[in-house]
Amino acid sequence: MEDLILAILVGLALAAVRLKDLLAATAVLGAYSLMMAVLWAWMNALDVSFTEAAVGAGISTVLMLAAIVRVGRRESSRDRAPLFRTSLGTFRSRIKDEGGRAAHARGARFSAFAACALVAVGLLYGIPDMPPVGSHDAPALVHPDVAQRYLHKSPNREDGTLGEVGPANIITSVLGDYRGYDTMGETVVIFTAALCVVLLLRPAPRRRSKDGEGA
Amino acid sequence: MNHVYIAATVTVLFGVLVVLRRVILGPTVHDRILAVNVIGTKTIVLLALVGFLYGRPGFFLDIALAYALINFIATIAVLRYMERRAALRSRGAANLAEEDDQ
Amino acid sequence: MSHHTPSPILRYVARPTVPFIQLYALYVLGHGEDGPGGGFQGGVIFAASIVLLALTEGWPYGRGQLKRGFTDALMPFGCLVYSGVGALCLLGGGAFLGYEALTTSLDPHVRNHMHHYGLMAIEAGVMITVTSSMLTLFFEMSRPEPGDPWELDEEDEAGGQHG
Amino acid sequence: MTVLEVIAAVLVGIGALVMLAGAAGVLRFPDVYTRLHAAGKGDTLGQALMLVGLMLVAGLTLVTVKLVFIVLLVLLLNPTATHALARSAWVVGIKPWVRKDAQTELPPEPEGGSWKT
Repeated sequence: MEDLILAILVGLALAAVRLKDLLAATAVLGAYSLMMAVLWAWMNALDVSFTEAAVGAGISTVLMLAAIVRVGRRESSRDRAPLFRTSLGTFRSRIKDEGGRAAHARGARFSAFAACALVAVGLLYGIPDMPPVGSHDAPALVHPDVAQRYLHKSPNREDGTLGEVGPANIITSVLGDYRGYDTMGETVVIFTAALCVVLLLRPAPRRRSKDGEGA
Repeated sequence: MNHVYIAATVTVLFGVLVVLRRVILGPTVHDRILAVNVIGTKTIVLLALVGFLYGRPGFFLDIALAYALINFIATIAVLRYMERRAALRSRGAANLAEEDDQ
Repeated sequence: MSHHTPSPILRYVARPTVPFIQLYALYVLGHGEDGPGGGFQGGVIFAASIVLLALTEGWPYGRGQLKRGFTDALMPFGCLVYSGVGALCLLGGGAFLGYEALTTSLDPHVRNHMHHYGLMAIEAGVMITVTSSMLTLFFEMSRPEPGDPWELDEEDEAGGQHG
Repeated sequence: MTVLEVIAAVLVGIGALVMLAGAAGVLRFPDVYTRLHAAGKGDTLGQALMLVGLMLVAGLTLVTVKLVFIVLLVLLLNPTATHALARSAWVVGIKPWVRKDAQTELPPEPEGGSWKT
């Protein structure tokens, strides 16, 4: 089952990368989030699945659309100078390109590719050290002050014994209580992001002489 | 009953795989949005099925409900964007017009 | 029929759906202690409902009902709620965000309840910040251009269907 | 398996097949407008059948209430999204598919858009 979902995910990811039309790519990314949420639900990570549903499929699609309104819908062909594959069309466009534009784009793409490859190799190198999914002797699970404590001490029991925090959903206890500082930081980060957008994109307020708010 | 759930899940996932071809092939953006919308509906059913399979459907249905709402909003957002583009083009707004040509 | 305005079917479906979505967002916020959900998800869903309203009803609606200054004020207000609860705990003699300090009672059940209320308060703070930030992001990024038909102004309204 | 469960299993099975048929339609039909038929009807009916089947399993609980909400919501929102899609396709100027030998006249172009195939 996971294999099927993963195959769908890979297909969607490839489609999103290949599409030149950013609008279509946004739609595809929405579908990607949908399938990702199914995968999370399949792995019983309900809170993550919920967040993926609400943020990945909903708001981020809407925000990407809003961004596309600003930057235009097509990826320009100059940014897509092929790395390995050369077709006649791109060859022609490279001849037409005066100066070293295409070469420059090629260089940029190559360095981007190299950076991605480097990170990918690093991540792949790290994978063998990780415990298998759901392993019972994973370090985070065995450590008495991490998962063991959250799982056994935080919720209130049904027989009336009080836990350290209370809620049945341990994730809420971790986010709000054990890791309360981190969550506060996250909230401030969201606030900061919105603040930056306001500072960058909002036009300077006009004088009141015209018709009130400058839209 | 679990066999039924698993069979239905695999069937619906296979349906997603079929629709996926439409997402990748296109040809128009509307085809892709349509296919994504279909995948969204299938996702709702998938979540419900997985919930019943795991024997605690309540929580999974919360997510499915959120999906039903969110999927609609995302679809409408894309469509409104496209209608807006078309309207802008018909009014001859120069700043956006030329980008839409293939 | 002018196609600059959204289809009337869409508007009549979206309008009654929006309060339902908002109610559901509040449910998600309140339900976060027992099941999946919480301030972040609830806030995002709430913001999505208002985005839907703006998409179907046009900008003056989204703007007229929702003053820019209001969302601006809500963004830091949510952070303030969060850190304010923490500061209250400090005043009560406990640790920052140590919710037990909010009560002077020594009864463990009361203290446990205070935990509950403290968690609810900070989740509400998160929700406020997330909702207003998402709305600000969306409204600022897709502000109508001059001459943009998305601004459903009077002439469009009169030419299309009644609102 | 009780009788109720058998009925539920049948409903879920039919629903899954209907959804699969809808998916096949989305893949095989010639243009957006025809594909919308497959998607809008097949999916809406399929999910309703499957979730009603699941309701039978759940019995009279909160789960059923949530399922009813989801079914009603999708029954409301899915056709609306389909309608919006068709309308948007029309406004953007996507040409409806007609059989080559058909005598049908194409409807007039929408204002502002030119036919695009």
